[in-house]
Amino acid sequence: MPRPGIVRSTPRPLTLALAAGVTALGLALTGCTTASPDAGDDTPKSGGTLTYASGDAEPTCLDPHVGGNFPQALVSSQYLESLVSLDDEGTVIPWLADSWTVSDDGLAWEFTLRDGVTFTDGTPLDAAAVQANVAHLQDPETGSSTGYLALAKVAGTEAVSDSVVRFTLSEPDSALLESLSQPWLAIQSATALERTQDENCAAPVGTGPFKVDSWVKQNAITMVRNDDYTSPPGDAGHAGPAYLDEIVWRFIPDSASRYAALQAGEVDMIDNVQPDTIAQAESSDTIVHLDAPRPGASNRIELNSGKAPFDDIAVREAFIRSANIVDGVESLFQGTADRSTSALSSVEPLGVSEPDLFDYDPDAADALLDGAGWTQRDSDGYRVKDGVRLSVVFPVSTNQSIPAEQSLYEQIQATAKETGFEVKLAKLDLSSWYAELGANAYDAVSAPYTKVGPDVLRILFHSDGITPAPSGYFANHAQVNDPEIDALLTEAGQISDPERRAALYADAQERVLDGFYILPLMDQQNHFLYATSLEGARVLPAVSTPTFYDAWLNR
Amino acid sequence: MSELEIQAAVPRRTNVAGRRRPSLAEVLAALLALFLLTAAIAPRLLAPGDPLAIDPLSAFQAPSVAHWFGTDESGRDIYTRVIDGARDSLVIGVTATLIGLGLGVVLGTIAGTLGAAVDFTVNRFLEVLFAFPGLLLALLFILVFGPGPATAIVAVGLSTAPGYARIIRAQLIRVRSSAFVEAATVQGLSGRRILTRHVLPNTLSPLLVLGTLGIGQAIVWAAALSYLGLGAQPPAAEWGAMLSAGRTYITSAWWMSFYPGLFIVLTAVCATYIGRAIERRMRHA
Amino acid sequence: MIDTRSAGPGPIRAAPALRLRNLSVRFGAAGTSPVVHGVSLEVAAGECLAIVGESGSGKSVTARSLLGLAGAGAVVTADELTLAGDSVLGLSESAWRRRRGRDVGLVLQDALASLDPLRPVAREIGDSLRLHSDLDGTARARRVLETLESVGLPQPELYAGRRSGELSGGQRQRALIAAALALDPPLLVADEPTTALDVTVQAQVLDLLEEVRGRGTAILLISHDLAVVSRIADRIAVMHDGRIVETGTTDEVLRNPRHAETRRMLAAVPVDKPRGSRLAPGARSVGGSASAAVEASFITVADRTPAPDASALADPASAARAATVVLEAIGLHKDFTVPHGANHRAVDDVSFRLHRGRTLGIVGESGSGKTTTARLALALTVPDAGEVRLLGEAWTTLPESERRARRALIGAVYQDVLSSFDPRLSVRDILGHAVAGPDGGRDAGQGRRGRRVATAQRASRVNQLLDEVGLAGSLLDRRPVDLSGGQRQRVGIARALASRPSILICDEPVSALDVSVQAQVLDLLDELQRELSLSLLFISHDLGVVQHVSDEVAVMHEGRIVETGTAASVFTAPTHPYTRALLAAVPRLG
Amino acid sequence: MAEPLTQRPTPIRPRARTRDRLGAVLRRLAGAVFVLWAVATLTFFAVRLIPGDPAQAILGGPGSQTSPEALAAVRAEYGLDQPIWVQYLQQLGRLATGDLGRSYGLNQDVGPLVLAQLGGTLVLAVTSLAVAWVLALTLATWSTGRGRLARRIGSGLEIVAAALPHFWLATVLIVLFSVWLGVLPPISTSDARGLVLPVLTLAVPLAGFLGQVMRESLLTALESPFVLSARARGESERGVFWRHALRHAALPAISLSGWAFGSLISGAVVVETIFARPGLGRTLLTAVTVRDVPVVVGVVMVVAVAYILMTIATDVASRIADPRPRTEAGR
Repeated sequence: MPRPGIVRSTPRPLTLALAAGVTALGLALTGCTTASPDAGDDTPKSGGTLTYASGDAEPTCLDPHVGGNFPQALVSSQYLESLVSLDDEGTVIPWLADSWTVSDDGLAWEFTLRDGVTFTDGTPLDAAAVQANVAHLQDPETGSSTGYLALAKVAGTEAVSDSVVRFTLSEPDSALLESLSQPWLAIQSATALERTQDENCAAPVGTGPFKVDSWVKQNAITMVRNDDYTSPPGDAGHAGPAYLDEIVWRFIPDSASRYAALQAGEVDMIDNVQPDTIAQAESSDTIVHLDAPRPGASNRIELNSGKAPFDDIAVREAFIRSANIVDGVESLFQGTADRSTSALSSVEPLGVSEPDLFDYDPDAADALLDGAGWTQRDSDGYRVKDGVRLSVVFPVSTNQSIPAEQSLYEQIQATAKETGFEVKLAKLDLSSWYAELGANAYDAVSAPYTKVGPDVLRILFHSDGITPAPSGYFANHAQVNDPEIDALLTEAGQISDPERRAALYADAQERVLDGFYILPLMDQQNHFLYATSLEGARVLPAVSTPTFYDAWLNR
Repeated sequence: MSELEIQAAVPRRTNVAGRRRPSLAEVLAALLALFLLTAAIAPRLLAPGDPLAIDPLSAFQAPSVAHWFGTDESGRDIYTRVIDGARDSLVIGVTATLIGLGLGVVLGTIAGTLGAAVDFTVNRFLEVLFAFPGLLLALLFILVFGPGPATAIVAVGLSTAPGYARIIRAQLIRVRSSAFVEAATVQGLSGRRILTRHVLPNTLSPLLVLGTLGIGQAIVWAAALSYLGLGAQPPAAEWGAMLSAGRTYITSAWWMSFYPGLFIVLTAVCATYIGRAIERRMRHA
Repeated sequence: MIDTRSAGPGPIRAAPALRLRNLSVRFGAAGTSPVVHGVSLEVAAGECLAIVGESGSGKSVTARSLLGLAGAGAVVTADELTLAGDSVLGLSESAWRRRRGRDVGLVLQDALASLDPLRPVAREIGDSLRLHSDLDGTARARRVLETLESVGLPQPELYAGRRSGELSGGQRQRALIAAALALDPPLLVADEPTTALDVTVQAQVLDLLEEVRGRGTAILLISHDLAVVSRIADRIAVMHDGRIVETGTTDEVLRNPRHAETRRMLAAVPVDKPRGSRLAPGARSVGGSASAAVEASFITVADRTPAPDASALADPASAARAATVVLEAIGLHKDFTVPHGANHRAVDDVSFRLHRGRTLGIVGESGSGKTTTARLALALTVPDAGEVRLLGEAWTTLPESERRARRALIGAVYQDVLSSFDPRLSVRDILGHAVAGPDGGRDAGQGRRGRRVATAQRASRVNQLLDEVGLAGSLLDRRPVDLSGGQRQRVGIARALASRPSILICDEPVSALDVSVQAQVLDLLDELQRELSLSLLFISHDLGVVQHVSDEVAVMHEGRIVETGTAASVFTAPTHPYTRALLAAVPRLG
Repeated sequence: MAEPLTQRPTPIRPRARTRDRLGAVLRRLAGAVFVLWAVATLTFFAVRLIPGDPAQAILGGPGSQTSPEALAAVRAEYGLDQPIWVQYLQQLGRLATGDLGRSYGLNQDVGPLVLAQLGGTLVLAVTSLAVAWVLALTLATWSTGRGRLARRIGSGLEIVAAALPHFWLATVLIVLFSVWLGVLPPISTSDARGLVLPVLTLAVPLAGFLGQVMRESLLTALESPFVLSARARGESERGVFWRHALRHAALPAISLSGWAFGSLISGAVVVETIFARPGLGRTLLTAVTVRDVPVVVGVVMVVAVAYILMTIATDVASRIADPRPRTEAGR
């Protein structure tokens, strides 16, 4: 399975001669603001300002404890650090915690903190700081969502010594370390946390290689180098302070503008890259492509088994068989993404794929529907049973699904129509989209969920996830309500034996896939493009957020 | 007299324009309008293909003989979609304009006829609406009623209504104080009869022009809402939605956004030329 | 003042200020007929030559050709064109620009529009200096003030900073002349310089032009009004259809006109023509412009029998005593609130009586309140005090709903007749509606048959009306915008007559018309009055017209009636000084 | 000729004029306050119609996981548990003191937030307005007095310009100037270069509108007698244009500028998004998408104030350009 990491682009046959010509012309005319990678020497140079352009929504709070979404994770990875990290193999490695032990019953964890680490406000990193962070995450006032859930089993903390902190759990949690590696559980200065939430949101204080200098809303977050930095993770490329003087973190929601800005040399790195621009960049020698799929769940369509027509497994299978995914992914993602047949991301070592279940087979789909009693067709060619049209309501969040994904849904809509499904796509803004889900007014939906480790399966497929929170939110959109799956996931979440854990998760995944609850599409895409003058940029494997600790500008 | 004499002797722009043959631009606009109407009524006549038929393997093809305007990300023929989109776009433009004009007529008429107090109230109300720039009003409306094509149409209509109302009110007042209305009073016509026989017909006759000119702008605004993701739904081939989808691929497949955009512009330009031609003919007929 | 020059051309200096031979102007491609055809002129320094003609005669184009400003698309040819001795034929545009304002100045009618309404007059006057002299700012300012003073604006500092809208009609016309005279050009072309002015102001401006001529400036005066030009012109050239049909000294042309057109124009001038005498040859003749060939609409009704009571009018004095009062105004007051809250008294204690079959003329200058008086008489506005009584009964004191039924008794004829027609309607519709009356003829008959009868009756009445005003039925489907000025006014009169009124209120009915058309319309009104025994309230600023049409006259000034009496007594023996001033200012032939 | 039916204003005493002017200012002020009140009221009640629970929105929207206790706490904190008219009066009271409330999602007070974004939008709108004027004037200068073909081309360009959708034009400009020519940045930058493309995007369509209006009045002005008078004094075409016709042509366009400002604000929503410019438009769009009601209200209020000020500025400008006294009937 491909690991996240830097993929040097190699020239590809030009699928779009004109587009390439345009790019080439553009680059010729930009006067090559970026030097060719071979021109400079390979010794890192200090100094310079890196401009990063994010296509995500601007966070409303720079403290990822508050709420806890991916845009926050992206930017906070520059100034906050977690207790542990993952390496490229997915193995947990030390970061702010040097070492850790777990009791036999799995209910007590002791973390020994790294020596000599101070927050950028001068507060030392100690056990009390970790306690304060856990308290902060669990405080309802904070409004933490992701971090709060991740610490659901943590009943309390105590300072064993200045440098040792103990977590007491209510039940064993096999995913605790993976959870703690996420940026949403990063450790902040206890002093800083005591400030008002407004202040902390504007400039959280951590131990990272950079610190927040200023935040001009809707324009940019400026981060400057932390000259006293001492705590790189185990897989970092060097020690001591970062090379860059400054990072300017901008928000450019329009993907075309974002790419144009990179081409024009106005920014050094962009995220949320569209497949077609990746294809263009592949043929460019001034732009580098970085593919870092997000961990956790794959990108999939969840079929609402809680109500008709998808309460019938035959209809679910028929829908899945009627969708031509491979051709769509090939044309829309232009080789930048592979079709997935797993419930989990390809970066999850415990993921299980079942390619045979998801083949495009319209004949089989027809047979299944005929068998399920959807034998009539109306004048528009849609199947009808008892006077009811075979309709699939599919709300699409324009915030969460990139245009290529939305186009893929349109293609699914078109191919499913041949089998007799009427897919009703509705592009909605985030609030309306959530409202549709909350009202159970959907038959199919695609909702990303990023969490390190296979424990994401519990969130997505355990029947507890059907019960909505007071806000109406729930994670089990497929409304999988299978006691056996529940039992498997609960046990896997507590067990410490890795092999047994893997077997339980594999079993659970197979049951989910065999039940045709989901239609896996591909990994959650997470592509970056950057100028070749930017050296040493990489992603932190935990949730594939970029880090610029080792990065330097070769220009 | 001298002034009249000059008017008679020197071919003046306004005099000649009324009688002259339609200009080249007007002929072109009329032909385009015919084309667009055909596209809206019988799209298969101009583009026999299926606008929704996908062909993933021939996606992103540049304009060619097979695909005049190229293909989009799902291999759909853009020419077919643009033709097919004429109906949606025109329906949006016309409906939104009708809503705007309708509201404008109602507001303008009650302001202009029901006495000073009503006029004052409606005027203040219009002033308030004017303080919401068009798209703001539309956004607010969409915020309340949720996004979607119908909401977008009503939102655009709503945001154009104050402008129409003001024009209609002014026209009403102008007509009401005109000499021919006074002449009708002298003839002994009742107020209501003057209103129905002279004031309203003369007030409303510019509506055709206003409406024609407005359709273009309504299409542009509706497209803006679609662009912001608040308008038409997939896979509808509405131009704004197509343009919005195509913008993503602007650096690699310019034709995806160029042609829908071109048709939006052409439609608006065509509407303007036709509206002006009608206006001139009405003024000089 | 300079000695009188009415006795023919004065001594001609070495080079005439203007010499023009065989000027032709044509618009558009070759082959189109020229609008000016073979015109030759010569004006000496200190001489005033007047070109007189009606609309479309080509006089303005001729005048503008002299400045190289004939207009876009004009093709100007001439054998000779010299200004102050220099040939200006075929000058380039920039060479023309150097001459305009310096060698020749132009004064247009309506100074309100001819001076840029957004710029102070001093700037407008200073422009010529800026363009043609090296004077610096202070010198220019001084010269501007001098020029203003020289056109009869003492204390020029008061006026220099004002815009044309802030000046009175006379002041701004003087300022316009000053702008043309700033550089003292040898030739001044004045195109209808007094047309929009009140008669007293007109007299002042003519005096000013006379004074300018006296300083040695040659003046080419363009006018439609023989009476106006006769006052200062040394010689007169009569233009018709693009040609000069007659030239001569003012005396010769006025006393001994050779060309038919000249004679027609002279006959059409109403001043000093007795009441009831014809101004235009033929009867209800053509309602078109002089050039129009609208023979189709020509209907002769000259031999129609006079109305039965026409003989009663033979002796106006006795008739006045015997006749009934049909319309009576008693102590009318009307105030208007002008912007900024001040009150303006438009009509101040106005009383008058209109007798059956008679014409009461109300004459006054602009702002005198005569139009407001007309509106009060029509009950279009309600007086603040006083009332108007109609046929001895209440009129303005009634609510409009009760008045409506009696509105048929009063018809109205407007100055701007075109705008008094609904622009959507054809002549047929206009007259049809008027004939049907306020109820639209709905109760004329029951059922379809009844309606058909009503429709037929209406159509025949419309034709009868057309006949009465001398219009051809072929005009029925035209819209007023497509008619000539005279035809429009005839339609307007037909509409006013549709309800068979006994009173006609005419507010400046002929002000917008050419003299010959005016003459026809006045003749028509006169005939209709006799035939239908109409009572006319005739409002005009033109004393000549009022004198010609009225039995009794009321002179209005600043909202009041300053003098009233029979036309004969007011015009021959005015008692009020204002009336005397007005009469003195009236331009007369010869 | 006869007097017109409408009375010309008679000269007025200076003291009356001062009193009138004061009255006019007061009336104006009262009108502005009324409009603001109405805008606030309309928005307040419109916002009540928005589906969804504001308390939920404050706690991160429907996607977040909130407890009933937290919801109750938030309701109390934001006064959402009060009867609606109390909330309305409280809101009015806050607005009267310039307090725009607190954003549901941005952990910030709306007032400072919106004010911080106002600058960017004002710079964009005002620059665009100025550039639109220059473009419209340039085209008018070029195409008038140059023959029928030039006039047709000029008028055609204006019609096409007026029909250009902002988002399409922005795209074309980015592809042209940033991607192909690489001379201008496609996003906002700290220097003025980043302003060029956004301003052009907004200015070109507006110039089309202004140009159409100007052309009409320009041609009317060029045919008016005072221009003939000026020519007769030897004024050149250029002089006629700049000294006389232009000012008349500008009058309707000046009165249109108030409306134009409003349309620029609308355009800013799109332009700020595409060019990644900080500003009110982008703030508004984001706030609408996440249902951040106080921010929406705040932006609307600020825009309303800006619009009112702009209208007043427009009036002042037209009065300077046309000092003639206004009559009720107009001219």
